[in-house]
Amino acid sequence: DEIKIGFLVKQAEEPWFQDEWKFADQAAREKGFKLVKIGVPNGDKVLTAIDNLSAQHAQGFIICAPDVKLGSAIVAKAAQYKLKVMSVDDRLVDGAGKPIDSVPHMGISAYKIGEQVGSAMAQEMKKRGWKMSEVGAIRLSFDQLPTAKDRTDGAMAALVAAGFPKANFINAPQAKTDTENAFNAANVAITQNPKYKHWLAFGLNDEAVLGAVRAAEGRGVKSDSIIGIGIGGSQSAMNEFAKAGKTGFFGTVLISPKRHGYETTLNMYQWIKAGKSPDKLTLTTGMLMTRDNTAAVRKEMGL
Amino acid sequence: MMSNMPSGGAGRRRSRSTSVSYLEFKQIGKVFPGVRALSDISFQVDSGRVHGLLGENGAGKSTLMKILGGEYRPEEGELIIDGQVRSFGRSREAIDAGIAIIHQELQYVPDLSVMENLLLGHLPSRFGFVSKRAALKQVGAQLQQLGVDIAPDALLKDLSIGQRQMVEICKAIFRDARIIALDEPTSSLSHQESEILFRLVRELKAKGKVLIYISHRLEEVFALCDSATVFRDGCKVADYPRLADITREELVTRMVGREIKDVFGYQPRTQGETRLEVEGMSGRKLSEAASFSVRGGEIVGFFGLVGAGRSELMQLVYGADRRDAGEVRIDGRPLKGRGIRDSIESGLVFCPEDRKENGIIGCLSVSENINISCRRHYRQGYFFVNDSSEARTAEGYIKLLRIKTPGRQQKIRYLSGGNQQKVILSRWLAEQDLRVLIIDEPTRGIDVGAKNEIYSVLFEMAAKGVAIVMVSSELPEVLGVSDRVVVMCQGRITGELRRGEANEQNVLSLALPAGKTADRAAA
Amino acid sequence: MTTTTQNVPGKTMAKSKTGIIKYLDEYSLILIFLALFALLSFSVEYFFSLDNMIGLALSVSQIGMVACTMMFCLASRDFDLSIGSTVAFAGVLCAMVINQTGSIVTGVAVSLLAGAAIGFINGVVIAKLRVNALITTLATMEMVRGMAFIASGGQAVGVSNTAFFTIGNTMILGIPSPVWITIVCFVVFGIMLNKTVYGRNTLAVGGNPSASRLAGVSVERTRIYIFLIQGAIAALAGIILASRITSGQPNSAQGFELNVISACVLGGVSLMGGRATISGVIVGVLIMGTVQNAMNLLNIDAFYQYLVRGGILLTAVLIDQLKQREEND
Amino acid sequence: MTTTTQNVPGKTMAKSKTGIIKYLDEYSLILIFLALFALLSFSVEYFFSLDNMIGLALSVSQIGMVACTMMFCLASRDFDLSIGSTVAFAGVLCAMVINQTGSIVTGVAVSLLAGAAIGFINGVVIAKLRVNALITTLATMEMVRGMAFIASGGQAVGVSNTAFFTIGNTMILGIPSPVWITIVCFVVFGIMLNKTVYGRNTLAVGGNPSASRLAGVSVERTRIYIFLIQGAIAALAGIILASRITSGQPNSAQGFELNVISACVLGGVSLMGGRATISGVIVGVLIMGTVQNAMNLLNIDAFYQYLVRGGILLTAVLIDQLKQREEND
Ligand SMILES: Nc1ncnc2c1ncn2[C@@H]1O[C@H](COP(=O)(O)OP(=O)(O)OP(=O)(O)O)[C@@H](O)[C@H]1O
Ligand SMILES: Nc1ncnc2c1ncn2[C@@H]1O[C@H](COP(=O)(O)OP(=O)(O)OP(=O)(O)O)[C@@H](O)[C@H]1O
Ligand SMILES: [Mg+2]
Ligand SMILES: [Mg+2]
Repeated sequence: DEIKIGFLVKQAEEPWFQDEWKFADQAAREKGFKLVKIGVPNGDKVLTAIDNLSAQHAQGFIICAPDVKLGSAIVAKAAQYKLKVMSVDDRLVDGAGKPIDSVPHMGISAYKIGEQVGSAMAQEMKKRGWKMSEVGAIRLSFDQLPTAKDRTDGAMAALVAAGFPKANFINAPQAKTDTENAFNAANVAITQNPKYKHWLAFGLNDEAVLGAVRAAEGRGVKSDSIIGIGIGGSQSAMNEFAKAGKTGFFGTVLISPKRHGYETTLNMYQWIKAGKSPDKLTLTTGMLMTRDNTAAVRKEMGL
Repeated sequence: MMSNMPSGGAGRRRSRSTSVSYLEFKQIGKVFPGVRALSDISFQVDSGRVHGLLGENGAGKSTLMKILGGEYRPEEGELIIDGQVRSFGRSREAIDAGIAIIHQELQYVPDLSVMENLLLGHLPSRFGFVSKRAALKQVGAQLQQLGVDIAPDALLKDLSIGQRQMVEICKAIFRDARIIALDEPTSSLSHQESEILFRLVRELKAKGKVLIYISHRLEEVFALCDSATVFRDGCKVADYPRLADITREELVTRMVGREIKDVFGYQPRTQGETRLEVEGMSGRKLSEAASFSVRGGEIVGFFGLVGAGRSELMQLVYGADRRDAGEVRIDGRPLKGRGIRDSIESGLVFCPEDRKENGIIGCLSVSENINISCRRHYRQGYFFVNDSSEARTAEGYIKLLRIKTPGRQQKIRYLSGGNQQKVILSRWLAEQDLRVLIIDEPTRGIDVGAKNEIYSVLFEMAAKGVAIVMVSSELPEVLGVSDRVVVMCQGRITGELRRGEANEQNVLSLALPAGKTADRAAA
Repeated sequence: MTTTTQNVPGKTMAKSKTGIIKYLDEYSLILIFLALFALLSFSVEYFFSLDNMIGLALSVSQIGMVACTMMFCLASRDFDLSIGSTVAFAGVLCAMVINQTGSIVTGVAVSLLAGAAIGFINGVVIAKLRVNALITTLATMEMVRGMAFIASGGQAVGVSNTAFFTIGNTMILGIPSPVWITIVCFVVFGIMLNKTVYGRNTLAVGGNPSASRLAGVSVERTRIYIFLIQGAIAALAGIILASRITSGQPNSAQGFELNVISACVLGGVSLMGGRATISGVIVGVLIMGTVQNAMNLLNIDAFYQYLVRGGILLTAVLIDQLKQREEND
Repeated sequence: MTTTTQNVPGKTMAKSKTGIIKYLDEYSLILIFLALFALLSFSVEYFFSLDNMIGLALSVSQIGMVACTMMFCLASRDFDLSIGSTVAFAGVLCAMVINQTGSIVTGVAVSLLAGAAIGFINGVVIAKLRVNALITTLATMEMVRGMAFIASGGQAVGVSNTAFFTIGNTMILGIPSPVWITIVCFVVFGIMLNKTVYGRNTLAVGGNPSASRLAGVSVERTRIYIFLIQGAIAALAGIILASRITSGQPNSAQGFELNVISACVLGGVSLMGGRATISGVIVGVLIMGTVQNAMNLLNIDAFYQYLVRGGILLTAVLIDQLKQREEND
């Protein structure tokens, strides 16, 4: 029988998932199996997608669930259809919030990436010789999305660990996750805190941080007084690095869509084909990509 | 051209060569899905003359006018203007050809000013900018000249129905159209307003326009028209090149297809006990609390000029508007509550004057419109409708009142006005315990035949002991049908006259505001 | 007067279409759907299989339930954008109450009541205070979504009582329970629309509110009921969803309202009120689900799925419109 | 005719309110806004500062531009859900064309044309083919969003020509260019609505389409123009947004359409057509922006923001409604 593998992601339109799919496709081409890509923005869609996979006789699927608490439902549904499951990016948990060990996982915790952002900012601050008391840190929050909350919490924890005063965090909630809403939220944050000389900006993704950087620049803050670090290494970040002059968008934590896309799919393929079950847990790391090391980091990440 | 005249022997007496033939319909036919609205209609209208178009409801008069106005394309036949065959795809083309139609359904934009409504589609502008001040001034002057008492900057929605109708008429005059068709223009005009209209029509005639006049009020037709064509069921049944030659009775017979000697057909009845008592009714639009009573079997006509507050009073009685004070008693018992439902449960029902807005539910079938209220009498298990009983009821009333419809499932909006009115009457006749019927303008826009039928329904109901209140702005109707006439003026009841005492003179004098009587008489 | 009174027939039927053609006309959308279905069955592998049919039915089960009540809502010339939020809130609430009390019945009941209460508030504001329905329900949409987030702290609420999961995951005669519930909804609301006073009143209110009022229909009460029932059914959908995904999620069912409204309008429910059929709504729901299902089977790129979805929606209403135009002109 | 011309106005005003009261009545929403504004100025730190005012103005600049054309659209009894997608698509397209040709003028022109074309298609389908506006624009919303994704491959499109950024980032007299453009839009469309034949025809078409058609107004043409201009202005908003954030992002402006429509309806534009004022729309836009701004300044929890937004929306229309009811009864 033809091998068919599903790859379900929570935000199909996001560049990150597009890249994952791209690399998964690459694996499918190389090994000659069929890959079914479905976007699953909510719990209902997840179940529909699994039904759909079973209907077309897939043998297994990889999933980045819109909510990790869907774990039990996904596992149950997969068992019902005898489909193999792996999770990617976000690790599935059960009703009590415990990670589900039976599902092999590859990824990096959202909190961890956040921590990387935080420590990178701390390091860069030190390098620039800023006094921490003069620095305001804008947290572009979108707490409606659990991942977003974990990421920003991680960044805050790392900054605090590096001695950053808690009082200097400014929460800027975005109404939507796009750049314009981040811009407006950050603008207010800056207005409220004229006392700071320097600014940090972090958030859910590159687009959010970009909004904050644009807002600060628009308010006359010099680019070298801003350190914005995004997450994802998307085109938005690349665009910033491609600009002639330095901008406040200092860097982005790049996670490898190649490993997440290519390797998981390959693992699943071998699991189905040869019964070789993948490692229960593979943790990847992100890498800080800045204007100076773009090419090198991308190469290392297999892009 | 003469050979195209299919009928109307009288026409040959006149010498045609002297007058210019302006507008000619030639074998026009029009089909709607399931209904043939017009077939083989041919006649012509000369300039400087007023041509009457007569016929029952649904005869196809308005449809023909819509063809003239470019709204519908006829399937058959052609339209000849000034010897040229014309065909309009859109209203605009007809307007540009000098045609103005005053529609039966008022066509205005409520939130725009009188000026803008008058000039709609032709707003004077420079580089796309409306020259508002100049337009207001000009329109004001023109209205003044026409003797129409309306401010050009008032919003249409703030005008009375009659004034809205005047605006419609002025619209046609302002466009300086050569061919003007008036489709039942007086159906909601007061007496004075009608007079203004007649004067305007005569002036237009003197200017050599082609005028088509549609009305169900034969006295108007006789007063205004030079010639006439009679339709029945979409066919031309008669052509009268000289209206003066024939009698009213003959015309009615042609229209209806049967003889009607007396439209009202008043039948005296024995009257029972007092059924409806209204005491101290007051609401915002009434200037004085109103009290009146009606006996079982009695028909009380309410007369007044437009805006006298009759409709408002009836709505208060029915519970459709909020009462400030007042009590309604039926057979001596006060109504249980103040809402519409309470009135209906107690056997008090109301037919509103604006059929389209408040009467019919256009997108539903005739059957639905009949059964909407009375279905509660035969619902099953509280919730479920009883389809067979409803069908029986609907079919019964369609037959009883001779409602012209392809079937009970036809959407009511495709019925003619008279037939719609009969459907709404059926809605209330179907009530099991009907005691009081209030009917507001029962025959507005309705043909003589149907009028006659509606009156006979009213008499039948009265004979069964129902108390009937009939609000009407048509004096002959009020005098012809009622056992008693109540007159209102400016929000209060000004008098009451029994049948026999009531005549045109004394009713009108009660209806006119005190200060204005002399003025009006002079005019 | 020499008038030739040639033909005065009652009313000659112009082109009385034969029965079949008329039938075809009326059910054109059903035919479109059947054609689409047949086409997909032949051309798309696995499409016409039992598994896939069940999957398809499951995927539209939530939309189907709420489309029934949305049909009433649109038919009465109203509009409800708050249902997606209600679905999410009901799911969260149900999960939380079950966790607190340990009783599934209590959880479900509280949730249904809350849904009905939301609907009731919508109804009162719209019918009694006469605020525009679009704005009212846009506001409640935001507020109810906010309540879902606040109640859950933004996190999915897992349910510890596993018996809860059976509500949405039982197979009866080989068909999953949510599908059965949806079928029951179609039947019940179909009968309500066509056979009950309430259904008839709904159409009357949509057709002409002021005429209905004068004819003794309690317009306000009817409208309030419509919203109330809609709220309750949205809550039911939320409970079933929560049961299926084994947790109440505050950010679920976003954009749900537009899907439901699309399905209804596709199914010929007039946004101008007064026109609705249950068969149309069923077809509307099925078209929406089928298209999505086939796209997934065909593995169509996520970006192109937008194009296809939009295109299908447009084509379906266009065909329906052209047909109707022919009829009206 | 000796008609006593005592009272020329349409009808003796039943209770002719004195000038001031009437004025207050008519501008109640403006007063509500001013009260809100004053309250916030006193109670919220930094609210009434130049910086914050500029920030506020910037945050509503996109919504403001498109609200102008949405006002026409709603006033003519239409509806447009596709504008958010158009904003995103125009931004992406503009960035791509500039990158390809190196010419900013070309990029902007192509983008505006594309927006106008989308609007034109909407208009033709709605006005000529008479498909329901909600469904049509829901379909084009999906399709245009899909096009934005496809064109960009789902990625933000950076612009290499930095001169482009000046469009949205220049200060003129201390006020940023997007705000100026929005002000210009308010002025231009305000004049268009009140002073031009096109504006009056729009109101006429919305107030009574058949009366307008019979009076010779080309209803179809007017409606098509309305959509066309709306598309072009949405594209303009997209270009300016792209310039402000220095890249064209395919997933920007989601939910934008509901914000714009809310602003208009808040500003008293009737969804039943025929009624609109530019002052109302400006206030509507400002209320929306002010509330969001103040919530951020007050650091209100994201979850509670939903409640506040919904609550404010509801309160504003409720007050307006109660006032109108008083007037009408
Ligand atoms: N749009 C339509 N669709 C179907 N049937 C129609 C339509 N318009 C009119 N009809 C039918 O065509 C016939 C002619 O109607 P028309 O309105 O011309 O009558 P009329 O002579 O003006 O009557 P009235 O005196 O009541 O105004 C009627 O049977 C009517 O039901
Ligand atoms: N739609 C309306 N807009 C403004 N004023 C109105 C409207 N309808 C009625 N009025 C006014 O309300 C008052 C009472 O009107 P009402 O309709 O009760 O009078 P009526 O005697 O029944 O006359 P009509 O023949 O017009 O029905 C009048 O001053 C009238 O001008
Ligand atoms: Mg007529
Ligand atoms: Mg009246």
